[in-house]
Amino acid sequence: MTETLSTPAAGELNAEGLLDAYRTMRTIRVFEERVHDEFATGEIPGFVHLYAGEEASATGVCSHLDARDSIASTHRGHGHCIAKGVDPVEMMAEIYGKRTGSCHGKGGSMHIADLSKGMLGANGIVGGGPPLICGTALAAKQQNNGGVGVAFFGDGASNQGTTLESLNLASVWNLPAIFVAENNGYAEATASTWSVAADNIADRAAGFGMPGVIVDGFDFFAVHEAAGEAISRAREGGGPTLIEVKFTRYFGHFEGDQQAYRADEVANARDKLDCLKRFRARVTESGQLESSALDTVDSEVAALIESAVTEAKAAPKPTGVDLETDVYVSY
Amino acid sequence: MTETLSTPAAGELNAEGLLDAYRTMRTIRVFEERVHDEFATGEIPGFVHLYAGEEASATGVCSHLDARDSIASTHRGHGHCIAKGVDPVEMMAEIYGKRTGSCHGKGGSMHIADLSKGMLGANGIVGGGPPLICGTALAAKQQNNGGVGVAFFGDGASNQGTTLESLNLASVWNLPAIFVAENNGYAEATASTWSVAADNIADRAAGFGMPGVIVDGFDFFAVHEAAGEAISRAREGGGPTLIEVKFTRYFGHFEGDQQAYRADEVANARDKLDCLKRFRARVTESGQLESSALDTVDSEVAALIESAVTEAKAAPKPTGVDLETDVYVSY
Amino acid sequence: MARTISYREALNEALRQEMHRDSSVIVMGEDNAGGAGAPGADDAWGGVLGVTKGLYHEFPGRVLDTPISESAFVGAAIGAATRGMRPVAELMFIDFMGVCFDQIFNQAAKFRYMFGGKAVTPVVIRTMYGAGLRAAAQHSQSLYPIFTTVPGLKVVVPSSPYEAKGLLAQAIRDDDPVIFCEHKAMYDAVGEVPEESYTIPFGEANIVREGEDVTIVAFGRMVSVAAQAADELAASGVQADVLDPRTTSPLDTESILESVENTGRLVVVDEATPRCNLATDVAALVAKEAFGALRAPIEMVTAPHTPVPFSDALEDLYIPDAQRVVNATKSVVQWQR
Amino acid sequence: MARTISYREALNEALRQEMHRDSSVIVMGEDNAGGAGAPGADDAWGGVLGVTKGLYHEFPGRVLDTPISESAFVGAAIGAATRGMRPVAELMFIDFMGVCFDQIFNQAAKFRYMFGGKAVTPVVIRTMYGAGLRAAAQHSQSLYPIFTTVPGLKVVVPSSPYEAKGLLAQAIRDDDPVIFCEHKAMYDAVGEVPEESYTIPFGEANIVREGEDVTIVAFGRMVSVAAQAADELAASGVQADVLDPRTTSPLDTESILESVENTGRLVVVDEATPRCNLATDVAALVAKEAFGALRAPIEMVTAPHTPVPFSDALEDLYIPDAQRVVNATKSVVQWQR
Ligand SMILES: Cc1ncc(C[n+]2csc(CCOP(=O)(O)OP(=O)(O)O)c2C)c(N)n1
Ligand SMILES: Cc1ncc(C[n+]2csc(CCOP(=O)(O)OP(=O)(O)O)c2C)c(N)n1
Ligand SMILES: [Mg+2]
Ligand SMILES: [Mg+2]
Repeated sequence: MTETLSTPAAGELNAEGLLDAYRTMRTIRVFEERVHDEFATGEIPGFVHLYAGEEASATGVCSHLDARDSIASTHRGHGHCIAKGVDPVEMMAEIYGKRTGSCHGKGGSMHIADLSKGMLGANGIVGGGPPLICGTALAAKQQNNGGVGVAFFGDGASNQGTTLESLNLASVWNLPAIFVAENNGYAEATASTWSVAADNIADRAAGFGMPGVIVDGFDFFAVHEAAGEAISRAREGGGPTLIEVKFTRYFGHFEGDQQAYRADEVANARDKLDCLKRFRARVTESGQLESSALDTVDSEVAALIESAVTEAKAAPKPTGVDLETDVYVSY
Repeated sequence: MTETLSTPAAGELNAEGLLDAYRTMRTIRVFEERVHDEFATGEIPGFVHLYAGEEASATGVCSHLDARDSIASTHRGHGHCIAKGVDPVEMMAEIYGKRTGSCHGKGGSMHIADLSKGMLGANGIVGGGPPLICGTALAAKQQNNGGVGVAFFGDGASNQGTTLESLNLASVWNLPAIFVAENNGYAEATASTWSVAADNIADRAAGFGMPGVIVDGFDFFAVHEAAGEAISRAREGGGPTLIEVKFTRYFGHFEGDQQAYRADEVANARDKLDCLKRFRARVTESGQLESSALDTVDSEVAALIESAVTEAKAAPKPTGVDLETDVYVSY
Repeated sequence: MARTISYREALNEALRQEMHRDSSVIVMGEDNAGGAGAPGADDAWGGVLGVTKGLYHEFPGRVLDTPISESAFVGAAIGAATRGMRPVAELMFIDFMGVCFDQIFNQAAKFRYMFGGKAVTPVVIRTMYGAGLRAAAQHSQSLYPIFTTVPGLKVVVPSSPYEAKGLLAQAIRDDDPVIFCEHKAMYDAVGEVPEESYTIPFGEANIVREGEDVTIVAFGRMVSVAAQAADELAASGVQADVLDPRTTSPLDTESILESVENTGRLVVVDEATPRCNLATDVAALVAKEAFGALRAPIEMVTAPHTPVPFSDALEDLYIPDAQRVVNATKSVVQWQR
Repeated sequence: MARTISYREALNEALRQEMHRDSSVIVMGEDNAGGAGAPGADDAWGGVLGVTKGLYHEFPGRVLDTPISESAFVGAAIGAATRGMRPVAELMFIDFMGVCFDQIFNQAAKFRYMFGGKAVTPVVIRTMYGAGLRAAAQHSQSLYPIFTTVPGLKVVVPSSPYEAKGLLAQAIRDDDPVIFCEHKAMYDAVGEVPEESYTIPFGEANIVREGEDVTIVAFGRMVSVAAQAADELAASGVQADVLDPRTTSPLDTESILESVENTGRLVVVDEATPRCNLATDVAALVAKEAFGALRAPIEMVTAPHTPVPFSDALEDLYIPDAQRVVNATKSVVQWQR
């Protein structure tokens, strides 16, 4: 059932939708490049994994989602958060460990979440999200609200038992769940061509009774169309889909990774394949959007991230009174 | 890569090999029927899961194995133990919780093992065996002795993450490992047609880069041939195979199961499909074995199991001095 | 309240009443109905020990069978709990925690803290623990100490049918993740249980016997063992205060300390293996907080540091019994500096 | 022995020497070499923290990268151990135990007992624990108490480069399954380490400081915290006996009891969360076996009952430090009945 989609038409997105999508991708990109720079100054603590290069996936999928829908993410979660509507200003503060952060500084980059937005959290455990999404999809089904759950996970995570058994459970229960395997070629320093014992992750779908689709992850429109199909099918009771999105991450596995395992694939991707460049070229060439409208978004995003960083740096840290609170709802 | 094998020719087995195979199947059958009867008297403690009906699988696979090779089994492990050469007399004593048992009474039905025979244990954890077999296969590979590891597991276990990720690891490491999915139609009271979200378990093989084969589990020769192919390929460095064996268990999930979930599939299987009946008919019709030779085996097996039960009943139980020993090799 | 029912029935009744009360309560687990996809009966099992029997037909669509994929379905229960449901998932044997612990301790337990107090995850994981049924090493463990270590989890060990019903109702209404540990050898134990719905609050010990000479703290099935020991001790003139904390987390430290302040002596009875278990937990609490009152060494009656043996001959020696509690209690009562 | 190297280098050296010594020793884990299937360098990582760096080229075919499938590869290490190998598997962070615990506690740990003494499973699982690197709730836990509860496992918590090398060599030569817990904040700690191969036996505490007034038992990274506290206390006239048990299982109960018999006072320092941890374990041991000698309440210095917070401001408060140990110690030394 695995099929490769060629780049489709822009589909139902009108100018406003396109501009939103561009804004989301651009926000993710600038957010991540800024975190990369700030991390280098030593001011950002902990482990940080950047999503730059992969923006079309989170954006293409989440542009179909609304308040009924939920997503689960990974250690590389900033992009999914932004795409699902989490406030980048709070996110930046969280990454700096500040009390004003999305999680009051208790979570950090690997645990940004906003349940009120249906964002169930980045996740420090590879393969942690797919089981949870079986649950949010189940809740939507029980509540009969047409909602879906989307689990984003990496090529490395596609080998984790928790992920694989979730595919089966979602099929058995016929859940409105979408499994988005973001194949960026590597799990840490390990190539997915080595660790995934199949030509494609999407090839696993058949063994779990669901359609498997492969899309070019640098192409927002390809992701958007594949996700749209899967999501409408799920909303209508047609069950889960596995979508494999292929692309390259622009930075190391985590900030600090020397990347000795890589060839120079990033330069080529940035230059020739980049999702933002391609998006801009396509919508301006087709006349759907003016270049100037995109430029305006660029400056707005730049200003937003600038102020996010300024606010994050200025914000207070949590203090002793916060240490033992919020372990339980009731004590 | 999934293919269904039709009943092949008897292959390389000579008369002695055939008689051995028959003896093994017969021993398993009589052992299990006797445990069934004895359990009903209330004298056997704990949980007991019987393998009757499935004899051709353990026997067809293990008839290819020798001292280099190891197997891991399940809660339904008696058949695998007998087929890999564990002493039925010690096994019976173990089931009765006696000091003379395979595990000195510390293990019981669900944990019979004999490491000296390459039998890594029945297993109380569904999906517990496949990871271990990646390890024994790895050891054989590192030791370069041509050995293989075989993981037997059920249809229910084929949905467990531990099983699924083991398939991938075995392929990635190109291990001499054979995964035998014994699909007896049920995991406890749940139908495999429901719990396995694919037409066949073997259909999962492709997603993990290995051949998948389906065999009629009532047909010793079919199992023997499929296993033979997979095992020689593995011995020669050709990597793992997933073999799905389809059949029906003759007794309930465990002793005591009322089986309200079943239709009358067992009577038909016992009558029309039974592996022992088919084996006997085939080898006698083809003139490979005399009926009388098989009858002799039948009486020898009857005597063996009779004495196993007598000895087991008479054997002493472990005592207080055994309670805290053998937790560690060194203290 | 003259009606007596079994521990199993008490649990079933709590589930039924809570499902009637709140439509967001759903039940899931392997063969919790039973017979999924099979030609025979649909509610063939009601769970491997019959606790969920009958709910499938009474609450259509709200009792879900699952494939054998504990990470996926326990995780699903947790995920659903974050989206307005109150799932009760059955982890058939507590021994199976090893294939799904991540979802419990790294996901459910940490959401609230890790997400800055913004998550509510009202999931209940019912699970069966304990020795006594000759179920051997992988089906007989008392692993509640492991769950007790985990901040963010609440852990319940009901010691009777009455406790079982009221604590399960509380677990379902509670907004935090709860590990509900049912002792497999108690399902047929009978006791008085009110028909109407009720809850028992977490973190409040039940005083099972009152006495002045020694405090005995016991958990789960060990409560009845301790009570039996106390009765035997009473016959020889030793009056024991027997406490059933009901929940290991939160733990009613106040009642324990108060009792020891009064008796000056402590015995803890825990079916778990001896290292880092509840016995050490309570002993340490008392050695820290009530040292001034202590008049004797603290005794702990536990399983040995071994897997659970299969043979009845060994398993009977493995499980703490009243005699061992009596002996331990006498030793602390008779202790002289 | 003038040479000083880091904890990381000490571990690497132990692996190298044991691999030279015994060809059945193999190493596996995620990116233990690094770069599998990738176009660039082949030994690109040497483990996420560089502990296995260089072994890949030195021991061809004996350092295996793995997919992210902890159950499968930890299980594989265990299975291989039953067939003549001595695998050292790396569970990158101890926090990931939740996706592979079954293979460790139900399989490896129980084989020998459950199979009647007939199995030998010499597997080592190296894993990284502890807080301090702002790695947040799922990458900072001190979960060795959970492994300590499990009969059949040995659990090692090396507190210095010297200990790390000798204990890892012992772990590899040991015939039982060993959980080897490396503290992530110690990899760069340096100390004197002999070049030649040596082993440190399990179950023998190291006396880090000698004193008569109070016993301080500390584990892993907390040993240096306790030593620092002891030095500060010495300045104010309190002489502490500081014990590093080195292994939590087996535990050197004898040395602990002997020390408390002498000092009459106990403080236990454990980086783990407070319920059912090593602090309670040691406290309970002493409250049972050395009560007669005890002259003050037992103090426990531990993390709070919360997940590990991300923000440095909170994490610094979370981790037990020398000041808290000093305060606790003073309180027991000054305690009056
Ligand atoms: C259970 C578990 N195992 C290992 C890790 C360590 N780890 C963090 S990210 C990562 C690689 C993940 O690769 P992939 O799924 O492809 O995601 P990507 O980083 O490429 O986005 C690993 C091994 C972890 N966090 N959790
Ligand atoms: C991890 C785990 N989950 C659940 C169980 C309970 N259990 C024991 S056997 C069984 C059914 C197994 O079905 P299958 O794999 O098809 O094997 P079969 O019994 O049919 O031989 C279940 C659910 C278990 N032992 N371990
Ligand atoms: Mg990746
Ligand atoms: Mg089955």
